[in-house]
Amino acid sequence: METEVKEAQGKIVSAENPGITAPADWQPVIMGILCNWCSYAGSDLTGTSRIQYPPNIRIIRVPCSSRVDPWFIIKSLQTTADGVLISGCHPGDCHYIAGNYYARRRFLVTKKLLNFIGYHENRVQFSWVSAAEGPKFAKVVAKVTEDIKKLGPLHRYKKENF
Amino acid sequence: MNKLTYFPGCSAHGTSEEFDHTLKLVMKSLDVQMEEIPDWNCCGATSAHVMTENLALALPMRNLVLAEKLDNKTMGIACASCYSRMKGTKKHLDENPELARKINSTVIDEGEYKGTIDIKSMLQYCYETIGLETIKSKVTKSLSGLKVACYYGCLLTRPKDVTLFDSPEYPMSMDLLMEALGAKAMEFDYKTECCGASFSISDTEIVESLSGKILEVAKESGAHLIVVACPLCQSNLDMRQPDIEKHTGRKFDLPVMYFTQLMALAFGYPEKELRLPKHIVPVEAALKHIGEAIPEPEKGKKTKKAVEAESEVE
Amino acid sequence: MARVGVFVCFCGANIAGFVDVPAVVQEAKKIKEVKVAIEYKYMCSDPGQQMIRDAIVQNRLTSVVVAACSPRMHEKTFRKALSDAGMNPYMLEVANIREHSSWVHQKDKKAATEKASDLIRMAVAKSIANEQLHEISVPVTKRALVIGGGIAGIQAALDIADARIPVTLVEKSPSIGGRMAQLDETFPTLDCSQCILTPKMVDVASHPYIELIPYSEVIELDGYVGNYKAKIKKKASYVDFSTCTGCGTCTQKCPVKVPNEFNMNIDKRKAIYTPFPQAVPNKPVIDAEHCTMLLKGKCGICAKFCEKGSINFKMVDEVIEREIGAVVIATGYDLWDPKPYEEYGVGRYKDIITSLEFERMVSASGPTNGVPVRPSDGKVPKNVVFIKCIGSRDEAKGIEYCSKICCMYTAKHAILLHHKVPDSHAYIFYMDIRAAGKGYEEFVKRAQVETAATYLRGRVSKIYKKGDKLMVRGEDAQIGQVVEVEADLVVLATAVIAPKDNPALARLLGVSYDKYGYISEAHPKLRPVETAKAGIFLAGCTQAPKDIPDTVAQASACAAKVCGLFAGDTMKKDPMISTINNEYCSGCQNCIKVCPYQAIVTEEIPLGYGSKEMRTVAKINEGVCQGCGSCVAVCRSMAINLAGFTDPQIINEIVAI
Amino acid sequence: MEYSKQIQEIASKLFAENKIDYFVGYKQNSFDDSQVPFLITDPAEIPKLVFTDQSVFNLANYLKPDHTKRKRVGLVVKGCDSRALNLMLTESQVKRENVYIIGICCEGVLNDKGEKAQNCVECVMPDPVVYDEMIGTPAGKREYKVNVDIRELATKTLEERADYFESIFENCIRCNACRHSCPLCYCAKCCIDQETSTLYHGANTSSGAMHALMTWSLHLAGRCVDCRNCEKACPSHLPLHLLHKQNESVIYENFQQHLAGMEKDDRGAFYKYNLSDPDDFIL
Amino acid sequence: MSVILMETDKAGLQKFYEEIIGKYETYAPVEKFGKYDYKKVSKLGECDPESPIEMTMSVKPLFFPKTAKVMKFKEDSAGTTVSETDEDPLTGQRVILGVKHCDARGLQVLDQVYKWDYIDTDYQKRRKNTLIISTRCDKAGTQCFCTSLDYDVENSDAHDVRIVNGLDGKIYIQAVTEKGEKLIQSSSILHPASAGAPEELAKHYQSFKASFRLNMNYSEVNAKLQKLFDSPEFETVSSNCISCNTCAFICPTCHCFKISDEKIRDTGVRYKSYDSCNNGYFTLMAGGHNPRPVKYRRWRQRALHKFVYYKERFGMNLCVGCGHCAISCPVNISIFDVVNQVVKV
Repeated sequence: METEVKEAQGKIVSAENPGITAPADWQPVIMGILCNWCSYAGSDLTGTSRIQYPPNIRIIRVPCSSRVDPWFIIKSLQTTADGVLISGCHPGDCHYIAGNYYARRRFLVTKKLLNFIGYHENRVQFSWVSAAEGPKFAKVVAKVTEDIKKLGPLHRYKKENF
Repeated sequence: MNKLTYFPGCSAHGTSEEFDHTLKLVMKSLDVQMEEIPDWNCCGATSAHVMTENLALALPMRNLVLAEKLDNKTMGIACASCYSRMKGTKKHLDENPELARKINSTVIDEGEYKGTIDIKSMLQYCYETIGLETIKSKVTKSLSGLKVACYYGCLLTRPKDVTLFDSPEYPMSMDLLMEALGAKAMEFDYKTECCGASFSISDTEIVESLSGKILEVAKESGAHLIVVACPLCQSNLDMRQPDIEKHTGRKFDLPVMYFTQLMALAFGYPEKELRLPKHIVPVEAALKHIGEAIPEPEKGKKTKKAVEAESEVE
Repeated sequence: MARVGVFVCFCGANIAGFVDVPAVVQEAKKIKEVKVAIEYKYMCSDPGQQMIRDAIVQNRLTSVVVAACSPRMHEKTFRKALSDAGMNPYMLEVANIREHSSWVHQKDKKAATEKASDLIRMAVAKSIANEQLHEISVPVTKRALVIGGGIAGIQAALDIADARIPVTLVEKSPSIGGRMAQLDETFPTLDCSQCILTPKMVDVASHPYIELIPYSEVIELDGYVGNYKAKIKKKASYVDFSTCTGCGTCTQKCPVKVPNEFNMNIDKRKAIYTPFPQAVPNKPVIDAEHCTMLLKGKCGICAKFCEKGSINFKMVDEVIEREIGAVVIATGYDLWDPKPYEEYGVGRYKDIITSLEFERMVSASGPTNGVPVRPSDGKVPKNVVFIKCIGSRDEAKGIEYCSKICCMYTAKHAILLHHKVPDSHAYIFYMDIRAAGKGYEEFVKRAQVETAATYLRGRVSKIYKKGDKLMVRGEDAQIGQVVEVEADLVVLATAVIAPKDNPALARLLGVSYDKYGYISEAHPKLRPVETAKAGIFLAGCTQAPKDIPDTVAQASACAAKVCGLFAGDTMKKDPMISTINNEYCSGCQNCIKVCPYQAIVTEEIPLGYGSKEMRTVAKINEGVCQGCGSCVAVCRSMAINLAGFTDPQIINEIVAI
Repeated sequence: MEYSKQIQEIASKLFAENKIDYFVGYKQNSFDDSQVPFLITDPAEIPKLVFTDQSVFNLANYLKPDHTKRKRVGLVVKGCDSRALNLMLTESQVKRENVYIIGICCEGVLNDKGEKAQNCVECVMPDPVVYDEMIGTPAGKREYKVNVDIRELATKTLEERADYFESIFENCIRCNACRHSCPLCYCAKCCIDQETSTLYHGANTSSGAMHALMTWSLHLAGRCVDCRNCEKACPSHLPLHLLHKQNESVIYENFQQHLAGMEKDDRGAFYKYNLSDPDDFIL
Repeated sequence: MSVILMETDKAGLQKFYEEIIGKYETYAPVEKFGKYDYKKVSKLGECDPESPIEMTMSVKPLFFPKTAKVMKFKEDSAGTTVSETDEDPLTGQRVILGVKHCDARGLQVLDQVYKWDYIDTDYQKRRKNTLIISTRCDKAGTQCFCTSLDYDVENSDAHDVRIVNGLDGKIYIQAVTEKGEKLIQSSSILHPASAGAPEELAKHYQSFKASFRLNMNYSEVNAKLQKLFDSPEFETVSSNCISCNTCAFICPTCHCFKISDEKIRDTGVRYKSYDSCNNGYFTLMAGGHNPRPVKYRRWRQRALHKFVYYKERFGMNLCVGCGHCAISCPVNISIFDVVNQVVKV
């Protein structure tokens, strides 16, 4: 299903839809929604330990991954973002006892549904990052950014660039 | 007419021939038809699983496949060791269907393993499937007066989650069976201790110390003889007894009999059917006790009822 | 019309070194709502905060965005600055351009700068949707409920009461005292348990701020921190405590004898009884399961002999209610039943007993007047074998964990045995000796040296009978050999386990418990005396096995927590919690199902404006809500919103990039 | 499947005993053999009640307050309808004592081409799961099969799927008939019409439709009972069941084979969790 | 009104269509998801001008699209600046094939409201530059009742050209306006109709008229309805309505719309999209008051607006009797039945 990215005359060709190309220096925007207690703290740790990662992610803070309504994801994909990363506490570590278990269910269904209607599965990704996993956060962001660069700019259902 | 797939195990055709024989007699009078698995092979015993795991699984597996072919619900196994191997293997295979398929396809041509058959030791079969009531009803010659120490060995009830039969540490099934035959089962703490098993050949000293201990405690319990359900135990306790006596300087003369022999006796088969000559420690003396009256336990320890009574008005 | 102020911090070179701050400020100025954008070296410094305060006043700002370090760092600082300037502190948004930009994109200044101004644009957009929030203050009922009258409960109750806070102490047995009352002497000092406990028990009874409700159980608890309502069932004692003098005649006359659970059923008590002589309250109760009067309607001797006529066979259970602000759980522990150790002949041999039975025997006030004897024949034992870790550290038969106290009390038992039966000898089979604690290691040494107890490292594989002796067969791992000890008495140090009704209690209190049935603490290290439910604390072995010093310490810690909770007339609470717009609420009540704190209830509201018909909608309990937002995401009709993280705020952030 | 007589009897009984204020059933259309929902308050109308394999519409829809004003209702339900009703009960939209349920053991209804409707062919539970009175003989639970269209779409490439769905969203006119015809869309005010979303999704553009339909299907994920009211109502004849069946299949295989509204008080899949839910898709 | 009558045969008609599609930007009924919609076509094969009545959605969207940009706006330090949208309402001339008489009439009715107080320039432009070729149905659909309303279907001037399949197998093409005249005269395929043509048309109309299931006395209904605002009957007729809005959205004459903004970062667009009076909170006011909270009131509004109010104001009945609503309605409520039941009681 997924075709590898072709570097055709200095252009990025979308793996999702070969019809779409972008300049080689194109930079995706990634919406990062992090839970306050684990992942946001983890991302802070990444900062304090000066671990470098690609600058494409824009981070939104929410109290818990269970606060994330699927339509935040749809919304992001329709407007400003080329990809979404949502991160919360590891199972069992939820600051609010079980929030991330409910979130996990919603995420799985949402991811599959988006993929079903034609979004590449890498457009929306999830991770568990604890407050201690600064390095992991950097790795995750790097991976997601890499994946989305391959996919090229998101074109479908985008609100037109006014 | 119950039908039962029967796996005798190698010793049944050799050292424990008396077990096999009396078992068949007993089952006949209990109206159970035993079908011996055609072309059965060695269960792998103690040697296979120290060599390679897959072989240790493949050998019993072939037997299981053959057993499933004779469509009986249950397979009865005489030898405790075979029983343990078979049941252990079945559990392992059922938990790892992938592995099962692999072994099945590679080395076993007799057919496909389904894991449908239910495995029981002969003791278990008598106790659970046939039931003590039925057995009682068949008794023509009560063994009253005979004091026995029931020795289960290490494999009949262990490991618990494999055998799923009786208590792993202090089983009572054989004791109850003996009581059903009229004999008196003595309180015997070493009923599940190790007898030394297959060191019987390789390192007799171990066997002597371990089996020695068992004999000692059995003697302590006041039993006339030891009842077993495992050929290897029998041979260790019986065959090694003279050496043990030599080394410890203690005299035990405790005959070691299979529970089926005593059942046969109780069911009224003549003594010659018991194949007594095969025993190293002579049995006849012990059997003389049959019919003796047993004096009540000296200071009768309070029964449960008595204790309750106390809490009532004095 | 929103008027936003943006304040960008250099954080020395931390931000300015990798982000082009002036450019960021210029970008910020372009945003419609931004009325002022300022940069400064250290925004968190006093002059920095002063700048913010001045700007707020001069530009009549409606919200403020500070672009600096992580909000987890200085959010509170800047909120303070806002409120000092007379602005609602929750109109602040922090753009995290240090941890999320300058520090992580040090090689690419351009990208870092772009990202920084994006983050600021997001923060501005969010701040526009911010609403003014006010700290919630919840009134508190200043009364504590202590469940369990063991040493933990007693200590907690006393400490709280000494702070002049009323306490209701609920004990399910007829007397307080708990397990400690059963003990003889206590390690490592060997001071008599009774001597140190009973004075405390008396204090409880006489304390003006403590209401002691013995022979009763908590059956219901609703409400939330500071405002709980507890239902307590007083079991019928058939004795009117108000008139009973505790003379004890009834007990003497009562003809019915029952195994005495206080003495581990070694001896007998009567059907009307006080558990032990020093019981508090020292009033008898009738054991309805054995009293022939209550069972068969015959007898009634006690009533005949009672001058006060305090005995009332008609008495029934009554339920009383108390309004309380906090709860301390101190239900203590139970002992594991060693039955699975069949190879030891447990249950078959009378001379195999548990430590607590031994404890009662050696207790001066015990059934055998302080002399250990063999249950089988009443002889005094010479060789006593103690076996540790019975059920503890044993996945196969018992539980995985270490019961913590067995090493110490077994050492104690060795010493006590030596005191009571000088010519006796103690053999102790152990896996490890865990004697971490003040004076503990020394105490064990004392057992080994003074009393010459034989410590054998290894498990016991078998106990069998030889004559009237018990042959204990085990391994001495140090010499790598099988040893056999001929014992008169075998004492099993059985595992400490959670009381069997802990889970039920936990459920009715709404707190969580672990797989063993112990009540779970909120955080194993940082919140060890709190449960996840605000206002409910835990002390002693109800959390995990503990010795007396630890238990008492934790009990006092609970007391401190409770006092802290009750310090003011109201509790302050973060206002970032869920709010419900019941015009949109369709009452599907799924929010209630996902709320981890039972913070959502239902209420009836008119169907329409002025309508008589009612409909059911959800209602947030401000006192309980912790603001996780689970309910917000499951609310299909968007009737619920989370103050500080509302849908408009987050959507604004998303579209602002 | 022809139960008109029984239903008429029950209806008249209920009115006679004054058990209900409304009776909701089906009536024959004057111009062809199709049927329409039929709300009665007057027993005189009872003879018009019919029930055949043309009784397609899910009547649970009429338990929304707008129609029967929270009065006592007698209601005819098929298997799928009863599951929807079950959820409405669980989500306390209907008081059990206010509704008298006539459960039909459904043998499947016809689509407008006159053949057995797809959802009836794939139906897992033709019998009513909640009822006061049952008509017909229960056929029992059937094995769950993933919808044929889903299976077929899964074989298509990502791009083909994307194009297909884009054409769906383009042809959506956002009349919201799907929503209004769904018995489980009972919200006082739908989130799609609330400021928070209209501010960004008010327009009938394809992206607006995509947002609306996706949000809708996610709100019905683990709740949709596949009665296909939405599809029948859609004036653009869009294959709306695709979104729901997709979610249903994912939920079924990942969350302990959950199917909406099967048991009493069984909440939707998103309102409970299991420690062993799949975790592998998370980094 | 000029009337030029031409005739041809089946093949000729096909050629005629192809000719038009070749010459002009052409729209015609195209099938999608088993339902017809007017779409741009580049060759005859793609479309079906003879599309059956039951399946068609009205021609309205081509003039009043389901959503349209109203304006653009930008917000920055300078404040909010508004600008025209870049989209052109219509590029050049266009022709629509296979329009039904009722649909065409619908446009005539719509014109009134669009040239009333505010002149919708986009709409006007689209109307001016569109030439409508309508096809007279041979027989009525189950829900049709165009013939029993306040306009003369046979001599309607709502279209520029109309096509009638004569019973004699000939196909008559009639220009009704100058625009139409030019078009058919420029065509090489058609040739003037024979003398008997008018009678053929009349005959065809008779058979067409005879095929109607639904007939009513319009003037009587209209007169009665005016006094029936408080009729309880509205409650019964609307009892099984599920307020799904379908009827309004697909109606050739419904013209309610809502306004919505969509904004990203600092720029945004204002949209105008369909809305419907069946919608529960269509009339919900800021204060929370809702004059039409229950569906029967909404239905009353719909019925009276269609059959009374609009007539009063613009002299035309807002309902053109196309029956689309009844067909698309999930519970088959027909406005015909509604008004007739109400007046009956």
